[in-house]
Amino acid sequence: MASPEAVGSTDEFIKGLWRENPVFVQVLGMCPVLAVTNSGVNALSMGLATTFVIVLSNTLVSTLRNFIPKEVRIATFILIIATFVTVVDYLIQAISLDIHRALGAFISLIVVNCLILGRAEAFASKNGVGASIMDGLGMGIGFTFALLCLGGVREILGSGTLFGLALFPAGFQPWVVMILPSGGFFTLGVLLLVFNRIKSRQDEKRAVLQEATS
Amino acid sequence: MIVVTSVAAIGGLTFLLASMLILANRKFYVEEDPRIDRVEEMLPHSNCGACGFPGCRPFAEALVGGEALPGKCTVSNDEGRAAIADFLGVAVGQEIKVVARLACAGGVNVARNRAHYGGTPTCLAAAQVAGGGKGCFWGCLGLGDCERICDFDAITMDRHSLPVVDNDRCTACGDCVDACPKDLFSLQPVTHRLWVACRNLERGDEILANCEVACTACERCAVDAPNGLVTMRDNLPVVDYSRPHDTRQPIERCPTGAIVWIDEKQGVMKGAAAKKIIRHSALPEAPT
Amino acid sequence: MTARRDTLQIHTSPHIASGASVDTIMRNVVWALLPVAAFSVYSFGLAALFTLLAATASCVLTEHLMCRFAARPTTVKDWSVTITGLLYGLTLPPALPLWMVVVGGMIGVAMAKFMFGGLGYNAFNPALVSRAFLQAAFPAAMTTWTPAMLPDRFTSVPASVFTFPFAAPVYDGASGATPLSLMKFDGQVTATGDLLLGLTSGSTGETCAVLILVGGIYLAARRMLNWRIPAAIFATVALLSSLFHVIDPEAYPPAGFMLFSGGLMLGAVFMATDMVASPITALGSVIYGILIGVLITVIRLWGGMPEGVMYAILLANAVSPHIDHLVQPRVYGTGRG
Amino acid sequence: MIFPRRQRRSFDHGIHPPEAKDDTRGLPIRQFPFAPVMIIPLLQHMGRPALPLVREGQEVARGQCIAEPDGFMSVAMHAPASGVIQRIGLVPTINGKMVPGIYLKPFPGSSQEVGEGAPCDLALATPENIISAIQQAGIVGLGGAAFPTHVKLKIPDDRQIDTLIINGVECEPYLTTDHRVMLEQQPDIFMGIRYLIRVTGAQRAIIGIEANKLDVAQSLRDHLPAGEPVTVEVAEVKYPQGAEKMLITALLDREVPSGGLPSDVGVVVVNVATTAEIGRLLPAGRGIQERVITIGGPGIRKKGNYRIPIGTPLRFALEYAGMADNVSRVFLGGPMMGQALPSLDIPITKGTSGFIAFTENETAADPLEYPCIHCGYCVDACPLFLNPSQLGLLAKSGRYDAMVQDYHLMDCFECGSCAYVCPAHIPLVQRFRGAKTMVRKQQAAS
Amino acid sequence: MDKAREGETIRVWPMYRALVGVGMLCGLLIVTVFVLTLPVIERNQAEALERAVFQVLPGAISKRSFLLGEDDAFRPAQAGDPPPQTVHAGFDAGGNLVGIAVQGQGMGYQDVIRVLYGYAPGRQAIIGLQVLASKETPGLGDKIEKDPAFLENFHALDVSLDAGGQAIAHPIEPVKSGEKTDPWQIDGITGATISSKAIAGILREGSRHWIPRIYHQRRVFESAGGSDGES
Amino acid sequence: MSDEALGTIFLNACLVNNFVLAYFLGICPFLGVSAKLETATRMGGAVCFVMLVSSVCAFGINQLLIAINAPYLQLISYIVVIASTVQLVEMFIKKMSPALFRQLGIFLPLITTNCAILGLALFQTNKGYDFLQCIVYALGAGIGFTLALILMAGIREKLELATVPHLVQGTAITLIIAGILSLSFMGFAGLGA
Ligand SMILES: Cc1cc2nc3c(=O)[nH]c(=O)nc-3n(C[C@H](O)[C@H](O)[C@H](O)COP(=O)(O)O)c2cc1C
Ligand SMILES: Cc1cc2nc3c(=O)[nH]c(=O)nc-3n(C[C@H](O)[C@H](O)[C@H](O)COP(=O)(O)O)c2cc1C
Ligand SMILES: Cc1cc2nc3c(=O)[nH]c(=O)nc-3n(C[C@H](O)[C@H](O)[C@H](O)COP(=O)(O)O)c2cc1C
Ligand SMILES: Cc1cc2nc3c(=O)[nH]c(=O)nc-3n(C[C@H](O)[C@H](O)[C@H](O)CO)c2cc1C
Ligand code: SF4
Ligand code: SF4
Ligand code: SF4
Ligand code: SF4
Ligand code: FES
Repeated sequence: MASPEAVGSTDEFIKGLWRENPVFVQVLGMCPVLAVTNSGVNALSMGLATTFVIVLSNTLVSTLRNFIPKEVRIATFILIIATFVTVVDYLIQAISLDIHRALGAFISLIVVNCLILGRAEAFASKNGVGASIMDGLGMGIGFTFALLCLGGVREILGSGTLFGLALFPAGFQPWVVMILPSGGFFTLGVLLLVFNRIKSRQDEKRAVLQEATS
Repeated sequence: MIVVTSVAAIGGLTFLLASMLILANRKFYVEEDPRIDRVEEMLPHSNCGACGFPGCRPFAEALVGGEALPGKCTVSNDEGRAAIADFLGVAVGQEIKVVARLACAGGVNVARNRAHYGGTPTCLAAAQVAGGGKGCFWGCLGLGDCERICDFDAITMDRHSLPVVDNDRCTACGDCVDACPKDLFSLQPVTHRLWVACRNLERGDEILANCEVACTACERCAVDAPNGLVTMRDNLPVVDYSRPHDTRQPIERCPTGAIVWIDEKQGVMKGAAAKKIIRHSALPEAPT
Repeated sequence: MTARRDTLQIHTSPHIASGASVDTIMRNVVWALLPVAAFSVYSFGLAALFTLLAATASCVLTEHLMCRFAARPTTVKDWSVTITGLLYGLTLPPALPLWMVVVGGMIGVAMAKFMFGGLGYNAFNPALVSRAFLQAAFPAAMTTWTPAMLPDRFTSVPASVFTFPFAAPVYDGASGATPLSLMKFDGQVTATGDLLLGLTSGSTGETCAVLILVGGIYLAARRMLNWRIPAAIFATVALLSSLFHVIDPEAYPPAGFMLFSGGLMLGAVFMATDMVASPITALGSVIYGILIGVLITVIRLWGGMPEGVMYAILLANAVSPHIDHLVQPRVYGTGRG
Repeated sequence: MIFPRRQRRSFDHGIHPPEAKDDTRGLPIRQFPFAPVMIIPLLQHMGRPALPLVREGQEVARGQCIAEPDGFMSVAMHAPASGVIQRIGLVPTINGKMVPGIYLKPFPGSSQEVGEGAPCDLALATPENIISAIQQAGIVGLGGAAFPTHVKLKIPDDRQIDTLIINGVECEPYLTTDHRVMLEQQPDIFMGIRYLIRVTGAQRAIIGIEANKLDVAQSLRDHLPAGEPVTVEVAEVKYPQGAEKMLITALLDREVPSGGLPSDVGVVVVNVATTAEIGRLLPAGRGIQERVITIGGPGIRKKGNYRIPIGTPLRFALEYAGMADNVSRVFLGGPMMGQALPSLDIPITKGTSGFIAFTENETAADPLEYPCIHCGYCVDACPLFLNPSQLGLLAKSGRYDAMVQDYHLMDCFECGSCAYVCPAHIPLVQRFRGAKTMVRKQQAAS
Repeated sequence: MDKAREGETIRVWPMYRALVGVGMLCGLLIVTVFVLTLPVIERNQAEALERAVFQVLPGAISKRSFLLGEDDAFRPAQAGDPPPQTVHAGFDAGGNLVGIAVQGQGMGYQDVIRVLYGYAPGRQAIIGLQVLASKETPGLGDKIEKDPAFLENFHALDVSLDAGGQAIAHPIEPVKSGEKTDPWQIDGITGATISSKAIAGILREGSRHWIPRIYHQRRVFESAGGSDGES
Repeated sequence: MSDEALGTIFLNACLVNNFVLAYFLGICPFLGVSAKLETATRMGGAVCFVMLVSSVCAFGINQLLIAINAPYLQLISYIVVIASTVQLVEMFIKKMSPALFRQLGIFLPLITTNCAILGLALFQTNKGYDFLQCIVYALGAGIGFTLALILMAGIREKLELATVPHLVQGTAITLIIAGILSLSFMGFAGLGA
């Protein structure tokens, strides 16, 4: 099963961005996606924190993969992930308390982000270190990208700002609902719809191309 | 100091948990063949049931249990089947490809409606209303239930509203067989090239008023067929596929082309005596 | 024998029909709503007129465009979306900026109706989803009320109505407090007579209980509205609030006030009764009505907000598939001795 | 149920379609002439086709038995006219199916006398004698379902019948067949009841009539044979009061169990026309060769009730009765449950109680079908308390299993009440029929 | 992994090795990071607290923390003392006591609201308020954090003690926006009555507990002033 | 440390601050297992159960960590203990009652690594609940989760028969329903005060 080291790594990286985007395609790790995307900064911080954890845990899991028996696989993986999450938690606290406060419990909850354990299980435990890092990076960045889309939309409509910068002249009426939970659900729902539409367009084009060539 | 306590604490905790899990594994382990999961992963997940099992998982169980061979899965491709066979160390057991075939040739250009059906445009619904209004009671209603039910896009309605099966796409799942209210589809090995494309149980030339390609039960095919390959039953020819059937003789003198030869390359071929029909538009509905 | 020129037509039985039709039902609901709408214009003036027009137009237009977009035949002709728009307009504060009215209407029809599959499949009442969305998006604007019967209501329009799109409204003039917020925050109970006649401030269409009841009775008599639902709501609210009023008359208002204040009348008669999102059996609709009644009472008496009709109906909409599932009619020949 | 059951002779739910019976109810039964060619399907009932006893070219006399029953679920056929057997082959029927049948060419100018057979003497006959006499007389339910009457009368040993209900409700709009039969054939009906009581062992017989036939009730009550346990009961005018389950509920307040038969609650229901035929044919040892039907509807000029030979092609019948030019739909039976005719070359069979012709005026363009709006009208209409709304949605998505298991699809008797009231114009009955077809197919396959 | 299991026995050693080994490795990692980041984090937290204290006590530039002991007496706080029992005294450039910052919390519209407010014993008034944490609706309830008109209430909110010196003379009381007449009233926010009432409630309850104690022991704080305040 | 009344805790956890609809916890199973009422109900039961178990575990561990003064081990020890305990329970059920396992068991691994469970453990620690409060909190959160799941499942089953445009079928429409449900749950605001 294990693919040769680093071969096809770029592919591992690319796939997470769009084709197997963890949010839009796999619909994984939804809790942080919805909870912390009420502003662009939060979304970016969360995305980066997650990427950090996923890359490091993928690395460690892949290194130790032949050393861990099946029975305690999950427990060990979680242990590793929890460690890196704790590390990230302290790092963020050291960098900025404000960001830490904004992200709230969701930093700790990166542990249970289905995406990370999913990658550890499905990819890192079967592949070499290089490929696993690339996979983690791709997934992490794809995840961050999705968070940013969501956070951007919600912040622009919900507060009239993007990354804290005012986008509208004074007197803009913010759409409070966008920052509220229901706004998160709606926005993600609509983004998925847009994503589906783009994808079905692409698929159609591909089908037409195939028909033409064959 | 703080380092030692915490490493020790975690060590102790994990030791405890590991012991617990080990104990639990000893005490509570339930045997399940891990190969089932692997095989299931290799199957196409269509859950179509063409293999004769209720879904991919049960089929995987049967495969691992040696009760079935990978060839039964008609949806997967050759590589997929070979991979499973490899994995389990068994033969592929490839079967002859089976496809769905339609026993009707009465498109709207050759077959007439005797009443105008109004209402839900599905075959099933139409069949509830006086059989659907088609002149031939047995004929295809042309409303495309089979096309809609086929998950594999193997059926398209041609311009005469008659379903056409794409042999490459058909997985022989049998959904169309169940869906057709006129029971016109059946699953046939592709090697059955002699084919009776009619179900009309009436006899005589009068029925040509309803459908120009109906079998009139003239019995020429039965007469021409070598050693009893074709016999007449209920005014229809029946091909006995257990005999050698690679001859086109029976179709040659059929006056309407109700018995045909399905060629690998050229598709459906009628006999020389069959009346040529060049009409492309629909026949008008019969006056009352 | 003669051959007739035409082919016989074959159709499924029955070959006759009662003549009832979805568009007839919907059109009658619109008729029943018109007096309510007229009164709202009478009491709140041009502002209410503009609000109603904008609400109806945005809903109808959204539905039409959605159908276009999905390459389906347009469904505005069945009048259902006209009801949605009209009812939605009737639940809004009269001085709400028109751009907010349009946003809400579009969201409600697109998200709560079209994406669920259009008429007949929406799980929630689209008009109320619109309103709930606005309430959450623009809570301040949605709780700013104009007094009823202002003398200049037919000649001038509050500045907030024509707020530039996406800008925050600026309110001139006096703002009124609704009977419910007077009750909740100041402990004042408005006289029932004023409530019945619609002399109070509030959402455009909720103030005149009498006209709402008249419309409801007309529809119920024509079997276009399930009378069990409003009846169950009224009974439940009356019963619960009387009970608490007897226990502590200081803290809890009397039943008359509870019934005729806020959106209860409009909600119970026209919105809870939306057939699409309510249970289908008689017993089911009674249970549904009781549930709404309980939720209204609980939210009004103990919740953070003065009014709970909208939330109560939306929550009951969510429960209604379960009611339908659990309360099936007893099939003939089963389970009776 | 929230409200107590009302004390009245009716069932819950149901609908009130326009009755449309005034045109024909006052017209006495008239005899119909013979068509140039008669078409006699050998399967005019539920069950197996009869076996022909004649050859092509053979001459037969009116009333002669031309086909014998093939087993118990089958009845005999009799020649409707004296004539010659033209052909034996497949003949078209109302539901589009081709079934085995006989083409008979009547002799023009023949006297058309009907000969007597072996009579079934009421005084001596055992129930078994009567049952076999009914089978030999070719009698099937004339109420519409065409179920072989002798099969229905063969009560299982573990069932005790206490009441015989004679179904004279005739709840379908337009039809007045039973109405006329009850006015004109009272002695036959009372004779038939005597046979039926003998067969079933019932203690009493009730003739059930709807309140729109009070004249009939009066006349029947006036002529009730003294000393016999026969009464006449009038039920509310409501569709489908004539369905046997509804009638049993209305008259006796009993419910036939789901999937069960009336005999499970000690009742047998027989249509009045069937009863009258039993009373008319059995004492003479004859078989059915004609029946009374209503020819009506806006597309017919000479509307009326006719005694018509079985096997008369509709084309002939319609032309005789005068058909308007713009007739666009013809259906056999009433407008609620009747089947649309695909062509006029279809014969009248024993189960035909009438045919109605509609012109283009009544049948405007197909009404637009809306999605179900959950109005609940259908739920309030269904006499069996099913949930047609949900059934319709499930059928549309092909979820037949759920329809059967959770929503009692198989109990639906296709009365059409739900589709009649549906404001969304959903062809509910058609969907249910289709679903049942598929379910039966699946059951047969497994 | 792919091979079929050989029998039921589970090898014990690899499991311990994996789980305990990885566990200890992780523990080590965490502790290391913890130890490394601890000083930075503590400094951050202290700064944040200080900023808040200085804000609710305008003019203060240094602070000292005090703990309310079991015996109802304040004494200088040690690291690790439970925060709810801790108050912070703020001093101006001259080392004079500006006031005491106290934490309070209570249920708001959505969730618990936590605030820090400054009490000046000299003026017998609350002189500043900051919301530390709240989940109130943005644009509505969160005006309690930002709305200058609302925060204006807390620049001189009267909490003077009554004659007996054990209770507040006029408990803090919320009124509708624009209806404030007395110095102990809080002008509410239109559209966020619930949130503004919640703040009033927190202050009323908190002041009942803290103010008499602080007022009577004000000497303790005053005497702590001077040059040795923290930063 | 916290003096909230048990009723308030319950109402808040169950309705006002519903874990799924207000806190966004446990969204993956909420989206994934809400298509069928039957499975949703069972999943809800399993979540309630696991929440109770992990609430108790977390309470115990927290006492331990306070004793050895190592708060930085909180996360890691919570998660491994919860994960292993649930795994243990899973094996136990599988062995002892295969029927029950078929009902609940298949969800257990799914739940273990679920935000709602860990979130519960972290929140109860943050709020400083005592043992009884923890239990009530877990119960409220579990029931609230189940409620949201069941409401969603009812609507999704209904939608199976609907003509939902194919672009929004699946997750997109589920999210929109969740949004509307979340809007409706805002009606409960202030109930716990
Ligand atoms: C049918 C209907 C339902 C309503 N439901 C609600 C509701 O659930 N919540 C609400 O705040 N206002 C609702 N409203 C508007 C209120 O009834 C009314 O304007 C209320 O007094 C608002 O008080 P508030 O602004 O103090 O919250 C509804 C109006 C109507 C017509
Ligand atoms: C919906 C429905 C309506 C019916 N209406 C009548 C009717 O009006 N008159 C009648 O005799 N039979 C009617 N039947 C048939 C009766 O249920 C029953 O089969 C019949 O009375 C039995 O008599 P038979 O076997 O002699 O026809 C109806 C059946 C159904 C399902
Ligand atoms: C989405 C939404 C959010 C709300 N948020 C708050 C809030 O954060 N704080 C608050 O006090 N009231 C909040 N409310 C409650 C209403 O605005 C309520 O009507 C208001 O508190 C009444 O104040 P008023 O009498 O000054 O208008 C909210 C209402 C809605 C619909
Ligand atoms: C009695 C009655 C009440 C209705 N109430 C509403 C309503 O409150 N909101 C709404 O959007 N549509 C309402 N409708 C119209 C229609 O049912 C609605 O557009 C559908 O919900 C859209 O699928 C109502 C219809 C009737 C007959
Ligand atoms: S539905 Fe029919 S045509 Fe389509 S794959 Fe199945 S068997 Fe073949
Ligand atoms: S083959 Fe059958 S299902 Fe297909 S169109 Fe013809 S009648 Fe319909
Ligand atoms: S057709 Fe069936 S479902 Fe409809 S009303 Fe009649 S019995 Fe009920
Ligand atoms: S009558 Fe028609 S629209 Fe009304 S609930 Fe029944 S099926 Fe739906
Ligand atoms: S990310 Fe929260 S449950 Fe999956």
